[in-house]
Amino acid sequence: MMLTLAQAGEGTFWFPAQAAEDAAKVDDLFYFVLYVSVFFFLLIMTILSIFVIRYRRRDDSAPQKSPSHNTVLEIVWSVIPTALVVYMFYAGFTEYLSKRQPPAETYEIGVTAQKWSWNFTYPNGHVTDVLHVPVDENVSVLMTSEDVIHSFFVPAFREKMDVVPGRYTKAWFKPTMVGEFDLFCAEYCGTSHSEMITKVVVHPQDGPDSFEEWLREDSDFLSKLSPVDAGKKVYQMRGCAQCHSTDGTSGNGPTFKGVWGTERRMADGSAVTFDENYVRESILQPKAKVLVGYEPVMPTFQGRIKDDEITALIAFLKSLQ
Amino acid sequence: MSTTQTSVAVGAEVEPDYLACSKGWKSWLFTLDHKRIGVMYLIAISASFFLGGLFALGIRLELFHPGEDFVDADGYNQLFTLHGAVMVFLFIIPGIPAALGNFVLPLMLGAKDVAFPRMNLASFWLWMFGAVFFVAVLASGGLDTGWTFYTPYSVEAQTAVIAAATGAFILGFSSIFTGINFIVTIHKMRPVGMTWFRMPLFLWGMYATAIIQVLATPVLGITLLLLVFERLTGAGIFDPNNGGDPILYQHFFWFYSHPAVYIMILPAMAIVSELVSVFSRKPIFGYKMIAYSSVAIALLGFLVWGHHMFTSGESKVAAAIFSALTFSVSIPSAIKVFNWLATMYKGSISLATPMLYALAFIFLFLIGGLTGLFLGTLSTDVHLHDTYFVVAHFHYVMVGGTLFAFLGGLHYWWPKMFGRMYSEKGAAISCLVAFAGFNIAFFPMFPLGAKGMPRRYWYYLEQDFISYHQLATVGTVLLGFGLLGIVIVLLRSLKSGEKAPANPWGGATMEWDAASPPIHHNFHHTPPVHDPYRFDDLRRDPATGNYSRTDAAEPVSSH
Amino acid sequence: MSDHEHAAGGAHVMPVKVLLGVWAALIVLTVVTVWSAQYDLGRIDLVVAMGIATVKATLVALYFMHLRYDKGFHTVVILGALLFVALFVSMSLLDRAAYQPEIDARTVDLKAR
Amino acid sequence: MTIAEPSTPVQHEAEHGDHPPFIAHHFEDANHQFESGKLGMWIFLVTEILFFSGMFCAYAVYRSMHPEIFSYAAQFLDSKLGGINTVVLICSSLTAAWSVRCAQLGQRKGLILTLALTIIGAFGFLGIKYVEYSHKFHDGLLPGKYYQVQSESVADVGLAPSVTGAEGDAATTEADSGAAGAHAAVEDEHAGSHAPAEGPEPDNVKIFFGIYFAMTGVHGLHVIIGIGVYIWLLFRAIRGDFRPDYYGPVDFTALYWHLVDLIWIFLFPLLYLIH
Repeated sequence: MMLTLAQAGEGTFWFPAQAAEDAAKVDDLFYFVLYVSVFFFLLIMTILSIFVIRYRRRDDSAPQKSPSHNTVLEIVWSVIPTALVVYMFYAGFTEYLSKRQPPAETYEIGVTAQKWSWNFTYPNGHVTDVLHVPVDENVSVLMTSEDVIHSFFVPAFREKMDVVPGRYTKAWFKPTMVGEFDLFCAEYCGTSHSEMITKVVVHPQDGPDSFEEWLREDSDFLSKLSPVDAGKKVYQMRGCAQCHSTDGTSGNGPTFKGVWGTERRMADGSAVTFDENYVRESILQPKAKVLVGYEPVMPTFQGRIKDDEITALIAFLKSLQ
Repeated sequence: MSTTQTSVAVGAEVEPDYLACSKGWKSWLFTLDHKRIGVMYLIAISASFFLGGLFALGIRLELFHPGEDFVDADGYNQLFTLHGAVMVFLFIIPGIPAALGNFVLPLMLGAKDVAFPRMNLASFWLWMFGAVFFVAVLASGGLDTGWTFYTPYSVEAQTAVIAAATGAFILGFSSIFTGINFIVTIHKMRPVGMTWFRMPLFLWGMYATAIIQVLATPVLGITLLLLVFERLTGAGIFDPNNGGDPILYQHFFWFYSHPAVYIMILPAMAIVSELVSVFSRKPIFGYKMIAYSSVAIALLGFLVWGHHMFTSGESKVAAAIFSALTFSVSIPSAIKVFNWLATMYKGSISLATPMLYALAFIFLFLIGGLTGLFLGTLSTDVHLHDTYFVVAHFHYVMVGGTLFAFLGGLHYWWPKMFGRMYSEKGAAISCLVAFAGFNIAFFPMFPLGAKGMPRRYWYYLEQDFISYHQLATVGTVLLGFGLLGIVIVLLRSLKSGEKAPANPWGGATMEWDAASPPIHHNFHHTPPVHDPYRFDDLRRDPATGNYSRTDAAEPVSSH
Repeated sequence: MSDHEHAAGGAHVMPVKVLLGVWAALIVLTVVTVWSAQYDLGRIDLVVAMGIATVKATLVALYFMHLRYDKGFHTVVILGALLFVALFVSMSLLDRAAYQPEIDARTVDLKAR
Repeated sequence: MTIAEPSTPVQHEAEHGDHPPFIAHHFEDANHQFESGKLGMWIFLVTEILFFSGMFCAYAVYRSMHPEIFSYAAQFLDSKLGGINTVVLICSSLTAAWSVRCAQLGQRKGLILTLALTIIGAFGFLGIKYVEYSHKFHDGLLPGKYYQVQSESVADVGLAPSVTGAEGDAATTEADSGAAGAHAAVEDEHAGSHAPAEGPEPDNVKIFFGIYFAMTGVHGLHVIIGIGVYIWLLFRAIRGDFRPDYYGPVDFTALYWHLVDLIWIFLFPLLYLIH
């Protein structure tokens, strides 16, 4: 029932690929607990079946006498499971300590979770919505949330840590496999919890696809791209796309299609023109003016976004006529 | 449900049973009789279970196919929240203690009633009152916070959080009243001769459960009260946007809600201890170990709440302490399983329906308990936490464990409660269908979770997970048919079942000394106390199907 | 105190002398608490206040609530409850103290915004 | 034998001639009933302790992690009123204990008097609490989003030293002779180098008032429930229900009342007497 011989890059019956250094250790402990469990399950079920068949009721006479307790037996079946679980605790605990204690040298990426998207901030200040990391390097993530509790979960890394508002949490991993892996939000966070999914892209050490190359290329987008294209990139990377469509459909937030310069009705009854000031204010103080029919769920970007990015974004919004 | 007077009632007078002794809805709703209160609870929690089951069916049908089928994301979030909240607060927590326990506990003690009959009725009324709030939640925007009400989401959610929290708060008091009643009843109402270690194990289980109800439930009460306070004023105790601490909320919540898991499973284990012994006609093996392990589980159960928080940002020290203590609970649980097995050794095992449920319980609880080891182990829990692995694990414990034991107990005491035998064949088939359906529904969730499917997801990655979800949905429907079969079989017995003898199974505990169904005051005279697990002096009369004591039977004491 | 009266059921009746004595002690201890709070005792401030409160609580429990003359089991019940309270408070506190730095760091960063 | 409404005591009297009407049918005798009720009451007190423990836990966490909030905010509480309330509650606890004695000895007049005094004490406590609460409402010293301090109003009322550093002069404090306890404490702080009133207001002072109102509010609710039960007892005592072999309700209610007192004994120093 178990296919434990994992091929690199493929999942098994139980697990996705092992794409981080820790994964094999976690899996090994899982399989140890699994074998112990299967052994005891089969043992008990076999004995149970034998008893049910062998001692099935034939008549109403009282059964033969048998002991109502047996000290040796009782000690044995208490001590053996105890020894096994003590080992499980010890192995799980030591591995957990190393999971929670990052090595001295790590490449630190900031993670900000919000309803319902992820922002990853690299040491040079660049922000993306997909996590990019170098292979074979210790990467640590310093995480916090803008609104409710989320959870950073990369099954291929066997890593999970809640992202809590009002404080930081940390996690670290060492990717061992180049490729793309799923990154989920694992703590229920409201309407689009199940769409708060992104990718981890693990880059090779060298070559044109290397992490370094990617970061340099990607960080430069404001100067390289036209304002509209740069704005589109901001729109995607900052997670705007999670709630605001550009095709006219209404999501958790209003669509951006064809709204520039129009008069918009707010929840408090006032009317506001969709212009540069309104967009800027809505990014920095999203709860100040909420469109009628929508809930005030957008997180603030105050202190998290560069002014150039807002300018580019405005150029992009203008283009959506 | 006509008046039933079996030939075995000790007294010669003809006295109507508790169902027939008075008529009219008032004689039920204002009754102080523990048996009627138990029956009312049974009806009420069954209705809740049906409602919770409908929500579950909704969840599974939506997940049959990855996209939006008939509810949107918000609708799905409501479904799983209401499924959890209704099942936990309205069904499983009161399930065995308030319905079966209420009926059986005084009978097992040879007593006329519980210590505080008015409080018992108040408990039922509080339950009804709490349930009204849940109905109000359904009618006023629903609830989408998850049954756990985690802050800060529950502080800012736009749904009826306050109504739901108030409902759960009131239900908590209902549970506390039952707990106080059972502790005092067991302490003060035991007949002469029934020492602590001559008590049936069901009573030990109820006692351990009551300890948890009394110690843990008030903390849920204050937690929900502070949550409502937080929502109303933004007091800043649990909401980080006001300087509060959401992890503190989780400590508060799980200080109740982990022990609450033992409110669910201890009574189940207690029922299984009775069933295995009676249907093997063997004294329970290691009586004292089972009794002690119940209390040990109850007390240790308070020390492990932090294992719900290994990935929450809880500190490493706390995680280590809670993980170690979590494993310590597994030992008394394992001991119970071994004891049940040893009880069957050289027994005379009957596969009557209650025993089928007991065996199903052992099978399912073993899986539920063993998969708990993966979650107690810190490093594997980091991967498995908040995935379908956890969903499968706790359903194996709560449904596979508690529900199956509840059904076993219901089939065991049904003849006592209503004086009718049900169709063995129909009951056994329903049991097997439910068992198969349950496994098909929940086993696929173990690999599904280990592969990385997070829980509470409305949408999932199609290519990877679709077959698991479809299997689970098929199993759920099958489980539903099994449960439907059980309802039909039991209800039919009320109309056309054979009259039940006083002791159809050969049980040695005192409830079988009462008539089926019992008279209003349970016994004409308090019956003599016998060893609850001595079966060799019970003989079956083939004509009536009744087991009665032979002359050789010497009571432990007479009263 | 050998002159204790007994009620019909054999229950212990608290003499007036004891009731008034305990009451006087409680009043005195209240005054002491308020008085001692005028002085900044630094870290032992809380210890002193809680110590006095505990003495008062014990007096109430032993005499007003009859615990001293009551069934020992009732004392066990209450001490058991306090044990669980201690467990609850201490584990929550221990955990919070351990992650407080992560809250402080975030608070500083949010202020800097 | 037909049983029409079987749970009425009268019915059982017919069945069990030796049962006086105050003993429920399922108990053997008065003592059995009393002992059961008493154990039930103690277990109920356990649930009360655990209920309050949640708030004590929140208190412990925030006080140990943010002592600055507590030492700053506690100066707005009037420790004189708090102290008086402590004394009032201790007195009503005394009369409650005395009422048990009267009931045990069959002293009906004494019982009525002590029960009435207990109720008066409870109302006195609530009255003082009301005065405190109304000042807090007036000054905006409220939980969460309702926390809104206007320094002038605080100074006007004179129940607490002024809020802002600019106005935190000792004159205001000393001018107010009404709150000696609190101000003595505050003046003592002034003598030290880190007078909280002179420092800037720390963040999240509202959390203190959240905890203050939660704790005293839930405690006050218990006092109100206690008053209700005591009025019922008084009524029954006047009717002459209680006798030396039946006084359980008096005893059990007194236990509850002492617990309410016990909790206040801890709340008083924890909330009012903080440096």
